[in-house]
Amino acid sequence: GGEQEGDDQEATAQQAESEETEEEGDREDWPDEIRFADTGVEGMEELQRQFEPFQEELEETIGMDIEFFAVTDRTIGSTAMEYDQVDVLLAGPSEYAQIKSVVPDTELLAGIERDEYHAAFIAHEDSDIGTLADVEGHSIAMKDPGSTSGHVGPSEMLIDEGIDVDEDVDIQLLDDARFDAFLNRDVEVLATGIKDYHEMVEEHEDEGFRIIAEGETLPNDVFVASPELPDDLIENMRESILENDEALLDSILVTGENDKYVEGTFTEASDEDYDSMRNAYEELGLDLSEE
Amino acid sequence: MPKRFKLPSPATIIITIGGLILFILGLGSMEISADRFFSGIVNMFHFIIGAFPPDLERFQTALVAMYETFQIALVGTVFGVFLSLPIALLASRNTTPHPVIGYVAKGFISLLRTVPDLIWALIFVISVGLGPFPGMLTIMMDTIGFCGRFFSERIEEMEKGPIEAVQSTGSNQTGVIFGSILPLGVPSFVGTSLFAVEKAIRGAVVLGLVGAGGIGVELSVAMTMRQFDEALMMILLILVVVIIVEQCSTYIRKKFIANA
Amino acid sequence: MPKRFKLPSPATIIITIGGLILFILGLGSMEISADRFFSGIVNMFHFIIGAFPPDLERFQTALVAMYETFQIALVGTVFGVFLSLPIALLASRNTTPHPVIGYVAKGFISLLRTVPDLIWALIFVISVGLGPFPGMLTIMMDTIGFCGRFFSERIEEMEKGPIEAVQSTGSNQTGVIFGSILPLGVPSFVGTSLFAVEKAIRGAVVLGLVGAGGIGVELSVAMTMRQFDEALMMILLILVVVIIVEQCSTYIRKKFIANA
Amino acid sequence: MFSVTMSEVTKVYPNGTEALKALDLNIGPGEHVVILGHNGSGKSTLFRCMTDFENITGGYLEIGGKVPASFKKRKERSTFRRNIGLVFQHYHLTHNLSVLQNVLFGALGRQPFRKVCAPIASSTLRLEAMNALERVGMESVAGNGADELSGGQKQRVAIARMIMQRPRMIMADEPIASLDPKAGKEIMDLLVSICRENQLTFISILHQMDIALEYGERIIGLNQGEVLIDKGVPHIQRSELQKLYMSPKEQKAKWNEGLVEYGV
Amino acid sequence: MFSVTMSEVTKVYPNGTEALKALDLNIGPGEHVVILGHNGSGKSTLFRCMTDFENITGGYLEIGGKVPASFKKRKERSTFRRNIGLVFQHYHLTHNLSVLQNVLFGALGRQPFRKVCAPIASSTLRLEAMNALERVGMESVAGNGADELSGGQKQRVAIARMIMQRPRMIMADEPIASLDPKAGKEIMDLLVSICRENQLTFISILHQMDIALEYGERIIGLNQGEVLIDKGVPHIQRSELQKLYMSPKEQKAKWNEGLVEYGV
Ligand SMILES: Nc1ncnc2c1ncn2[C@@H]1O[C@H](COP(=O)(O)OP(=O)(O)OP(=O)(O)O)[C@@H](O)[C@H]1O
Ligand SMILES: Nc1ncnc2c1ncn2[C@@H]1O[C@H](COP(=O)(O)OP(=O)(O)OP(=O)(O)O)[C@@H](O)[C@H]1O
Ligand SMILES: [Mg+2]
Ligand SMILES: [Mg+2]
Repeated sequence: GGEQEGDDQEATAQQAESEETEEEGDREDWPDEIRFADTGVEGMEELQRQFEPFQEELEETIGMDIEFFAVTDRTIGSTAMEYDQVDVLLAGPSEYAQIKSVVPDTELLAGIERDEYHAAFIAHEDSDIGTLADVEGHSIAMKDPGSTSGHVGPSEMLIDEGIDVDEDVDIQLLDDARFDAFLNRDVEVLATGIKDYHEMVEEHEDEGFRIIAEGETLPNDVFVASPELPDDLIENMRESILENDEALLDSILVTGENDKYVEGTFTEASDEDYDSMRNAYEELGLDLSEE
Repeated sequence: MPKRFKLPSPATIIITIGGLILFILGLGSMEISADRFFSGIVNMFHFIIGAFPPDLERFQTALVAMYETFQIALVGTVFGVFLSLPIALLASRNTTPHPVIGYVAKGFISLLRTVPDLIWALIFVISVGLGPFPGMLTIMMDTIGFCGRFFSERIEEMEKGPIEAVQSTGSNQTGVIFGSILPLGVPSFVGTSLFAVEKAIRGAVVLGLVGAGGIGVELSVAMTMRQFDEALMMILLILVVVIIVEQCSTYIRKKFIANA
Repeated sequence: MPKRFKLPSPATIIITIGGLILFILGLGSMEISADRFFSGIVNMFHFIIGAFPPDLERFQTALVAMYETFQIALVGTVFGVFLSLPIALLASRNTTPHPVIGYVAKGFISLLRTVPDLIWALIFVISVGLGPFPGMLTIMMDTIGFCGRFFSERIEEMEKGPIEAVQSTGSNQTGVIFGSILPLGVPSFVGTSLFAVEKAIRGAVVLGLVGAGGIGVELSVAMTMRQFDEALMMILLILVVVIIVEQCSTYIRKKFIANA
Repeated sequence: MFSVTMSEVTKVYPNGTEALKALDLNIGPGEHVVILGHNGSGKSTLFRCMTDFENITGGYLEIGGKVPASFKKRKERSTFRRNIGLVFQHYHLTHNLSVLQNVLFGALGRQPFRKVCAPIASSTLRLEAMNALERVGMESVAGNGADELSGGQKQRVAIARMIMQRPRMIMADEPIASLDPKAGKEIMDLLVSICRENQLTFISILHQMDIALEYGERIIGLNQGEVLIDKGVPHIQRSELQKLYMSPKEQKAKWNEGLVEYGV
Repeated sequence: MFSVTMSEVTKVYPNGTEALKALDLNIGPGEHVVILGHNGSGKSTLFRCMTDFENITGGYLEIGGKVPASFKKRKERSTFRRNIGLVFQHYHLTHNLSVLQNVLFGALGRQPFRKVCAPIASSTLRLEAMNALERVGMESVAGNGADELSGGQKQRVAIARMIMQRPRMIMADEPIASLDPKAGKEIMDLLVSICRENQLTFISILHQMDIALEYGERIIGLNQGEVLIDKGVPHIQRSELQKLYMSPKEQKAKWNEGLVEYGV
């Protein structure tokens, strides 16, 4: 909806005129700068604190000033967009599902597809838990509530297996303590992203772990645009991001720690890809569409 | 002639000017605008009103979680308070056996406070496993960091007269502590301790980290899932408990405040 | 004949017994075992030693983040403290214009304290957008909740004599407040306020919530990525700042403590 | 000029102590009255009730046309207190402020706080404060902290603060208990001369009988919360005064006799 | 029996006040000495230095064979203090405890805390405390809170606490300033008789010259931190004592004269 900006058209037009030096016309309803928030997508924590290269690259790509905010809570991200305090979000699948439910007109810009992004259930090698079905009656360490690969994803897998997540298993949302609790054998099973598994194996070479189940590849992380932005700006951003995908990806990788994206690519994103996520929320009994 | 109107000491000047500069710089970086604030206030009310009425569906679950949290918080703070007292006595300038011990104790208290809950939780999960026990230990550490500091501050502020009076009887240090420092400090100690209980309840998210559940986890799940009406219910529940604890505090303190 | 040795009042009995029962029940549910504790102590040391030596690679980044955090924390607490004082005066039994106002003010302070940081962050993000400003406002709310309570507790505890002396001059309430309550309370107010600054720095994760960055985000990222040596570096950095703030507090308080 | 009217005034403290028992008392405008009485006879309590720092638990009390028990607003109470210069038995200085600042606060009843704040107070007011300090012989410690004084010095500063208040009636609770004999006389002279000059009513509580007889015009003797003696100084014999301090048993025995002998 | 030796003792407070100036003083075992002096002459400071609550800033001070300045351990200091019964000018009761409890605390120097804790104290000790209270006439308020007393009652309780200490020397700072005349005499009688019975050295600070001459055997007159008079009571004339209280100017003028006249 660009309609509501019609009132201040005159003022913005003047402003745009003075700035308009290199770009094409028809931008009078574009904001001065884009407010961009990264909601702390799992595995991209490093971007939270070293975002300058990415920010600069994005500014170049889109050709606008960008105000970058690293936000560490997913609820804040979606609420900020709901109340038009942010224009573009980099969100994980779980967050996207939330945002879409509170801001139905929100637009997808592009997805980042990353290598090996799925949930896994892990047990100690010497335990007698071999399949997902064996998990019943045991305790499972997961990440924080709402985490895609560490809560929503694995929960869906359990539900698909016919396990009642409230009754049949003891799910503990332990966040960072999940590894230690698992290593300590306070919990028998750890459900988390597959990358975490690899890291854990690396760190504790001498201990044996067994993957008892792996989930389907999870949907991509996405750039989401606020419906308050003019349509042509959204379209423009969508195009330029996909055009400059390699440079953008490099700017994320340059920080050195985001190896999760090493094999990643930028792709087009569509809303249907996230139906599985919504489905999972629903199965978890969390109503996403109430607002 | 009035001697007190002398120039402040260099340290004072440095602290004052340094603080001021930092404050002004900070203020400048803040992009404060009343405009921004007021234009958003409608949104804010929209949000807050959106959470009404509180969702009572999961009230019972919340109540049970609250009860669990309260128990653990109580046990953790009780232990914490009992450990804080001797540490605070070691740390306070006017009761420490030796200045060096005082500095060490103060530093220790600061350290306990500085280490984040998450790390305490990790440490205790590693050492004693999951459950209420590590949660209690974490709360205990928090409490020592908090009460240790405030107890010691109160002890240093105490009027010297009654303490000297007990000292003048030739009492040993135990007598001085129990005979004057504790009685004089009781109102404040009670207030601080009950605040610590309350703080432990409010900060009970840490219990989630060690798998002990409780109201903190419930609340944070409700928030993450954007069930603000449910969150509101829990906040109100916590508020009720907080106010009850505060009333107890007022009641007990009243009994000890001179002439109250 | 000694009148003070009368039976405690029913309220006292109820509070005492209730508290005791809850404590014992809590203790029982805790599965405490010294065994568990000691067997884990080795693990614990292993973990702690694993974090040594602190990783200094990102020290500069951390320093900058610390500085940003400090600025925002300072501004937030300064505003908070200035708002806390009048609210505390309204809330305290011995300075409130009317008991009802006192209860309302106390309830308000409790409410500010009970609403979690996350919700304040949400509310302020909704009204003023992302950045340091909402972070500052959140810290301000936290500070009012904390200082309001402790200021008011201190005011209620104050010796009545000097206050009555100023009242007896026929001073209006402003005179009483500035002429006796504030001067008498200064050491404690300074201590509490500087503790609030410190608390804001330590709790600076809230700045991450609203996209204002700072040391809190750095630390929590380091923790999530299990870079404990880096986390240790930051904790030590925070500890240094905490101790500096504490030293300032001690220094300022000393100037005001009678006969110190 | 303030007068005092009391009828059947009683004060029972929350712990059950009956400090004042149905006191009837009238003090005329401009009178100089000294209250004597044994320790715990209710003298300080009487002062605290008169200045509304304690509520009376019965009877009627009027001072300068005002009835403290009827005050509804803070403002009424402070206007009332502004006119009464009260010296507390325990001085009650604000200990972490300077002596000068403490004295300047005496003017709080007629000046707003910012005017009496030492660093910015007008030179007129500062002069007045220094003058008050000079009258009690404390000008040389004006800049000291109030906690850096000896007991007697504190008491003098408290009196200077009261003088600064420019009261219309003076009530002094053992104003010279901690003073040396010479200072004690000087301060009494000072208080009496201030009251003479400004035609103030003056009520003081004393334990020194000589001083009481020398400076008072009328003596009120309290005993166990009741008035035992109430007479003009010329008509008083020292032996009568001794009765005030009898032990509880002796008091009990002499009680009715006392009532008969001295009336109320 | 304790004796006191001081030579060249000085005390300069951190704010620069010279409270004691090169004091030379000897008090023999069993003497009853009264210290007189104007307000701020350094009497309380002297007591505080003698009991090691203030450090002397120069000179040598010895009491009962101990040198407070040389104490290394807490234990030495507390043993030393245990023997000296000190009554503070401002009483210093622990205000939110009962009167009885405050008095019981007097025994802390010879009993561990748990033995003197009111609810569990042995009946022997409680009896002793009640006895001490009776001697100062305060047995009837034993159960009251220490903050529920009148000024004079507090002072008496403080004295009872000191008696409870069973000291080997008594130092009382204006012990009867807030007491009524009869109580004042009774308390002085009490203190003197305790000292006589137990052959204690007794030093008191007083402002009442009559009492000083009545109860003291020797008078020490302080003025501006120096000893101006030091004589046995029989040889003292009242007029000499008056000089102690002269105004600073007069003091200055008479200073050398005083030195010559009364020696040190
Ligand atoms: N706050 C209080 N609560 C309870 N009782 C009190 C309180 N203050 C004083 N009393 C009691 O009231 C009685 C009168 O006390 P008050 O202070 O008026 O005596 P006073 O005549 O001033 O004695 P003094 O000469 O010792 O100062 C005493 O028995 C005292 O114990
Ligand atoms: N804590 C302190 N800091 C600085 N100066 C002090 C302190 N206490 C007392 N003084 C000063 O030291 C001097 C002596 O004080 P001290 O209390 O010994 O007098 P005093 O003889 O007991 O007087 P009084 O009869 O009034 O009790 C005074 O000038 C006083 O102002
Ligand atoms: Mg009195
Ligand atoms: Mg003195």
